[in-house]
Amino acid sequence: MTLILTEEQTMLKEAADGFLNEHAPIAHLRKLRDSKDADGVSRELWRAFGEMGFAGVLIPEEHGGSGLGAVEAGVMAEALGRTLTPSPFLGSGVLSATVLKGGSAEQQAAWLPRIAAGEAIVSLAVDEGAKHAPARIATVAERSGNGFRLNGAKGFVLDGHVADALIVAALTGDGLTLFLVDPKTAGVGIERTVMVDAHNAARVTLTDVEVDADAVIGSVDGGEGLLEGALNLGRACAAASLNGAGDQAFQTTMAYLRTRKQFGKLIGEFQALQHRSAHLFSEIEIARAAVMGALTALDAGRDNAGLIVSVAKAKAGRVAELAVQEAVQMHGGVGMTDEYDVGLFMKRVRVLNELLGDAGFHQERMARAQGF
Amino acid sequence: MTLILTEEQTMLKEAADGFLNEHAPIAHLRKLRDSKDADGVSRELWRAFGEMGFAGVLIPEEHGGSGLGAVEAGVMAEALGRTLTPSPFLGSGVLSATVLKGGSAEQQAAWLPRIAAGEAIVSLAVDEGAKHAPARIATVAERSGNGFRLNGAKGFVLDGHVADALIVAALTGDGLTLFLVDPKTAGVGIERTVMVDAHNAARVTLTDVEVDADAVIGSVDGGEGLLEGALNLGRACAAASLNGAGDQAFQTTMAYLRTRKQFGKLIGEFQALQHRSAHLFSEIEIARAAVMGALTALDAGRDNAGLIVSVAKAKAGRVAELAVQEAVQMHGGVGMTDEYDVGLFMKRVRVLNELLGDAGFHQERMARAQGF
Amino acid sequence: MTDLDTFRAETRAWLEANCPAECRGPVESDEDRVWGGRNAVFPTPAHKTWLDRMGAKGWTAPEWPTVYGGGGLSREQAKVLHSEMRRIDAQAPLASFGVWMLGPALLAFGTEEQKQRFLPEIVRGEIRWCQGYSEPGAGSDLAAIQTRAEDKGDHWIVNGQKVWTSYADKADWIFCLVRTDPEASKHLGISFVLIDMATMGVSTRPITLISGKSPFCETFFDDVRVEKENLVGTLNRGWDVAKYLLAHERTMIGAMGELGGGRPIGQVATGSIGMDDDGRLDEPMLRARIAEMEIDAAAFRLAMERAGDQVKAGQAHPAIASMLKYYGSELNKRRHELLMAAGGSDALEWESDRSRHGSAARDWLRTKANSIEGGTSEVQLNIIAKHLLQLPGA
Amino acid sequence: MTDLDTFRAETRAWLEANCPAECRGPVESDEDRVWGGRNAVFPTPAHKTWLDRMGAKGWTAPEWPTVYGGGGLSREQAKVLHSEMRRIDAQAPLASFGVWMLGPALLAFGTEEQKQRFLPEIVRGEIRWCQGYSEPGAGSDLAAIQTRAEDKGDHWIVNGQKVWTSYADKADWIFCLVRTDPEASKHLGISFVLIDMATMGVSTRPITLISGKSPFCETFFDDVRVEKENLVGTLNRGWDVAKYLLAHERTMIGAMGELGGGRPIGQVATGSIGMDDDGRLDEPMLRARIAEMEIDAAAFRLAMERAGDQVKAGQAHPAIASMLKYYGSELNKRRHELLMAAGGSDALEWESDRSRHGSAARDWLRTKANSIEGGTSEVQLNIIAKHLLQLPGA
Repeated sequence: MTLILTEEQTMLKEAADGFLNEHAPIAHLRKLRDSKDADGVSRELWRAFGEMGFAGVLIPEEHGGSGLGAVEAGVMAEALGRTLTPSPFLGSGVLSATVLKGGSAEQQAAWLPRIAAGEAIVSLAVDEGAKHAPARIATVAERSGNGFRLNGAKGFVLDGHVADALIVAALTGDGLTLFLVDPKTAGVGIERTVMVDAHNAARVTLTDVEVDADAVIGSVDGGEGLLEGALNLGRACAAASLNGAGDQAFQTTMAYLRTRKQFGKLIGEFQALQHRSAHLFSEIEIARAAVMGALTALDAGRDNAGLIVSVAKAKAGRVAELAVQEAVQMHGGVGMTDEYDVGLFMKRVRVLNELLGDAGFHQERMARAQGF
Repeated sequence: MTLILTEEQTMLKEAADGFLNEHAPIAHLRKLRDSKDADGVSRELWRAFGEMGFAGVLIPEEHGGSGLGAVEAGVMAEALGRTLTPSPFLGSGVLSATVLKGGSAEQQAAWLPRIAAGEAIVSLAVDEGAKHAPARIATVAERSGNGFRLNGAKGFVLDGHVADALIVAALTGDGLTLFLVDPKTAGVGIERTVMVDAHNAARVTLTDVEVDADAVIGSVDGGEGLLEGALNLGRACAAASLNGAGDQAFQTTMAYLRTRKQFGKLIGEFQALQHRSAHLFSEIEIARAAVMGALTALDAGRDNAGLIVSVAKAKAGRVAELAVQEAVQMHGGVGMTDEYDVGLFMKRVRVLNELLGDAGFHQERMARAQGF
Repeated sequence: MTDLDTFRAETRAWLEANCPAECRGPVESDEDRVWGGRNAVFPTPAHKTWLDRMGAKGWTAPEWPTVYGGGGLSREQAKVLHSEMRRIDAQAPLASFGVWMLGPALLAFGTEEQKQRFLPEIVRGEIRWCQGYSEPGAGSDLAAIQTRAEDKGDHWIVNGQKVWTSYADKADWIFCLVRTDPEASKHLGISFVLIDMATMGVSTRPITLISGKSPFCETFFDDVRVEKENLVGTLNRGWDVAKYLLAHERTMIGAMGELGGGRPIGQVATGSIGMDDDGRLDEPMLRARIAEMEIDAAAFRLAMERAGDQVKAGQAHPAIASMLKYYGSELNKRRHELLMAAGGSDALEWESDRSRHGSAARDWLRTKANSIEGGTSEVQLNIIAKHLLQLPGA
Repeated sequence: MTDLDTFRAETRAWLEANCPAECRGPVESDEDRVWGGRNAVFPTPAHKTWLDRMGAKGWTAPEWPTVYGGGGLSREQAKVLHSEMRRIDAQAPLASFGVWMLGPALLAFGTEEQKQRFLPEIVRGEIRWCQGYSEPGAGSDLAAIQTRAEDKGDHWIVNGQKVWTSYADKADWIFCLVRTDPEASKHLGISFVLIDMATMGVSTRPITLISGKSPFCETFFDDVRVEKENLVGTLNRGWDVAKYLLAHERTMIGAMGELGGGRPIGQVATGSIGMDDDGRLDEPMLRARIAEMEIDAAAFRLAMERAGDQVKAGQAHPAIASMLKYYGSELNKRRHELLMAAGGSDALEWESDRSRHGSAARDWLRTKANSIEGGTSEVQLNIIAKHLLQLPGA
């Protein structure tokens, strides 16, 4: 297993980039945003994503997916980062699909084919506070009749306002349990969160929400491992998206440096900008290797894959942050205008950084893992 | 009170710089180092320092000092930082003199005039572990007859191997107490620590060391405030030394950039180096203001002086570190040779950074003070 | 009791009595600032009272001469006023390009008539000013100015376009650079003039920024008549005025983040994230970055104070303004990056009432312009390398 | 079981049986490395055994062809060997400029005779090589080389001086650049030759560094006879060989800090500082910096691995070596800054036995050369800007 794409993976990348550039370039995001689209995301595009085999990249072939791995999911996530496309891919295609693959045969049959087809949106509800902290979940599920009664509040639920189903992580007696919840159940409150990057999330409140026993995904009290696996895959894909967005902002900036004149020179001739660009290029290459390392480690099922995921998410986050900051600064005044795209990259990177643990969260995991 | 030197302070600065450039330039440090001088410090120079009125800058006039304040002590410390001169000034003239000013009339009369004259070296023994941590002192003083019995081990004791007296911080029943200890007392072990910068410190062990009750400086259990006051003054002066060393390395580097050619150009013409130099200049100016702020706050007895001292020590430390790193890098190969002085600045800055709390220690104080 | 102690006591008493409760506490957002002008908007009526009272004392411009409506305070007294305002968390009564930028230039270059006419209005916040330097395609390169003023004897006719004119759509007057001698080489032949925005032929169009706001405009001059009495400084030497003023603008922009108030980041973070058992912010890595930033911020405040002392003592190198502008801008950007991290996912909200319509995110995005407006960070570094370090070819 | 699995199992068994206990565990200092050569010094006799065994298998140069004494392994097998060595903390049997630098150049540019003569000795660590590129006054500017080789028919007579020749006083042979055509313009007219250090007229003088050590020398050539068979590559095209080799050197220097082993910083820090009640390093701010550095270090290791994969797949841009060299050097400097902070005042000791004669401080100072030797960080950034980013005028 190497840290470069195979021929098949390269073809997938080209297909994804080609599809997105044609059907969902940055203008697509702008249109959803400026028309104040009620959903903020296109279901039509999601179905097209399904038809292309993109939505089900991680879903087994018997459920209508492509049965591919983390590297392929990362390829998709990076492509989506480049075009800034709002898409249920990360929430449904990665996070929820991975959780559901640990569900019962019925649950799998009910949801995986529909996700693969781009027909269903399933949202994973984990975070509760301002920061990602799966170890500090306070939502509670108490036994109630044959099933459970859920109480709590969730935030940063990707696509939660358009979800066909929610997966809710809640405390049960001796651990964490994952529940499949119909958003139309009594007691479920959903508020769309319009975010700075015009991507989509929701706040979800659960007030005495009653679910049957068969709503449990996996085993009661045994949800932590399943959740952690899904989160790690999601983190690696978020890191891939960060790389995509950061690199795209960087490429745009390099093109600007090669053509824009000021003080009678091409600004790319200024050595100070050359060195900063070269440094940033190096960081981007390092981040790319880290993400590729995380994705291959997940595919190989390596013991320390979670730690490498943290390396990737932390590194890709910091690097993308630098990339968009340099992009705006090097563009000067026009970089501050809504008309130019660089600001959109800055916004998207901020959200992706916060998603599923920022660099600080993952550095903390590193410190803990190394015992200091 | 302003953050620039008064006319008198400027004269003191010029006198100190002039004296040190004449009598103790960097060659003086090299000579002590290369001759493997047994003390590593010149008592003759220390006496001359006394004659100039420099050693007793903080000591009241009635004890033969100049009766000046923190700003003037900082002026001296900065000058010593520029010439890298090994001197008991920080240990005796600042730290110990300040503690002793809180001692009994007898203690003051016995030691302050001799320090002011550059005749005595008194060392303050606080640190015990690898890092500065006055809150974690473990050396113990138990009541024993009329006096106390001391047990413990101290490190990083400035000039401890040539000290005429030691001031030892030890735990007593309900707090910290400072003891004046004759280094020749039975049970006191002293080992010189030759440090990377060829400046001087010692490790001190205390094994059942008996001292009389009149060895206590200030009150029993009441040493913490006295110690903290001395440490803050010492930290501010160490910060001033950091500024002196960092700025001197910077000035040397700027001179090199203006004259050294490579690839057919003066290296100072390369914009990348210009921007790094300009950034560093800014940092040095900020650090200078921080140190001046700390010294004036100490002189004014402001409530938050300790916090401003932390700002100064942390900032001056990080900035000087950057200054010496840039100095070596911009000098290229010759900067790595022992023959050039820039490496000596790097070494001195490392030691000053570690002394009395590094940037991390002082950032921690900032976080605690701001309640987060 | 020294004179200064007396002044402190009096000031404290006056502030206690005159600063309304509504005008105490951090300014949470740009929206809460009072900019004054003919169409002034106040967050609360108390803010108008506060401006009127401070303006009457000249304390919106404490160190300007009283003859022009200023406070007439010494530097030491001004420091006392500032520290006393901080003590009660008093908000600045007025945010004003007139006070920060034009005023100092008028005091240095203006005619007696200009000073008497414009300065008192600035102090009282009655006229709001904007700045017209940059032009399309010129960016940081002010020598490339194309807006031309044709000499018509007692007046000029001005034609051209400016960009990045802050709040031009809300301003009453503009101070700007125009080319009065098209033959002269780049830096020469430019003059500094004052133009009433109500003059026929002046129009503006807001530029929408990434923060979603439009504080900047494009400003168009279409055969605009400007009387010659509105020339500041010498004809064709507008560059001197502009440089002087830019230095002030730089200092001001550098200072804005620091002096603008706002809650300490550590407090924001513990509020949104919580603390561990040991009373520390429950995100150790973020905590370290905040602490490092607060060290730098405190040091920078001292550097601002020291620069003021140097100016007063006649020891200031003019290029120090570039250093402060550079450092303050970068610091403010870092500060808002950390505020975003401290706010976590809550700070990502863009439209909700809960987030005050995304004020955290919008303020964060706004700071990205700090290191571009008033001369980019790169331009400041060039100035430092050349004028303070004397590096060759800089 | 795949072939690779079989290879892994065999390798594991062989290493277990053949790697002496003394050769397991971190290399604490530069002094503990085995450099080989005619006058080889070994920390322990076991280290000689370890070198002999690994050399016999060709595993000191695992991917070189067996016909030249190498291991003949595929890239995948070499990765397995590496990971198995890491598993048991096996030290590198040999540190060698021959393996890292000259060997790859000989494989690419050498004659069959040169390969057969020199490569097997390099693999077995029998001949120690040093490098002669830089000259006084030339610094990073290799085109300015002045050492001249005068054509005498079947040999040259070489005169001149090199600086920064690492371990020249301990090396058996030197590979260096000499000017063979004084008329040609700077980059041309330079040739790459091999010189036995025992030749009459070769002398060295160590340069004392800030670390107190003298790994570098000045090397003088005074009428030194060099046979023409010792020319590598084409006459007057030594630049091509040098560039190729520099790329390898860069990668190697970049990698040294990472692959050289050493204890994790967090472990050093908890050892010297201790932990809080929650099992965290009892210096929160230092802890944050270490964690950030370890993230970068882990990412960099993956980048090294990826670059190797790219080379193998023929997808590598040659300038990527500059990126790795730049990044690895800066990272290693950061790493040692943190090691010094982790060691605190203990790490400041310079001469004591306790500190192993100041090994922490000396190693720290040594790393400062990483970003200078083999082309400065600035030179690498120039190369990246020009060759990877195609920025104008770079």
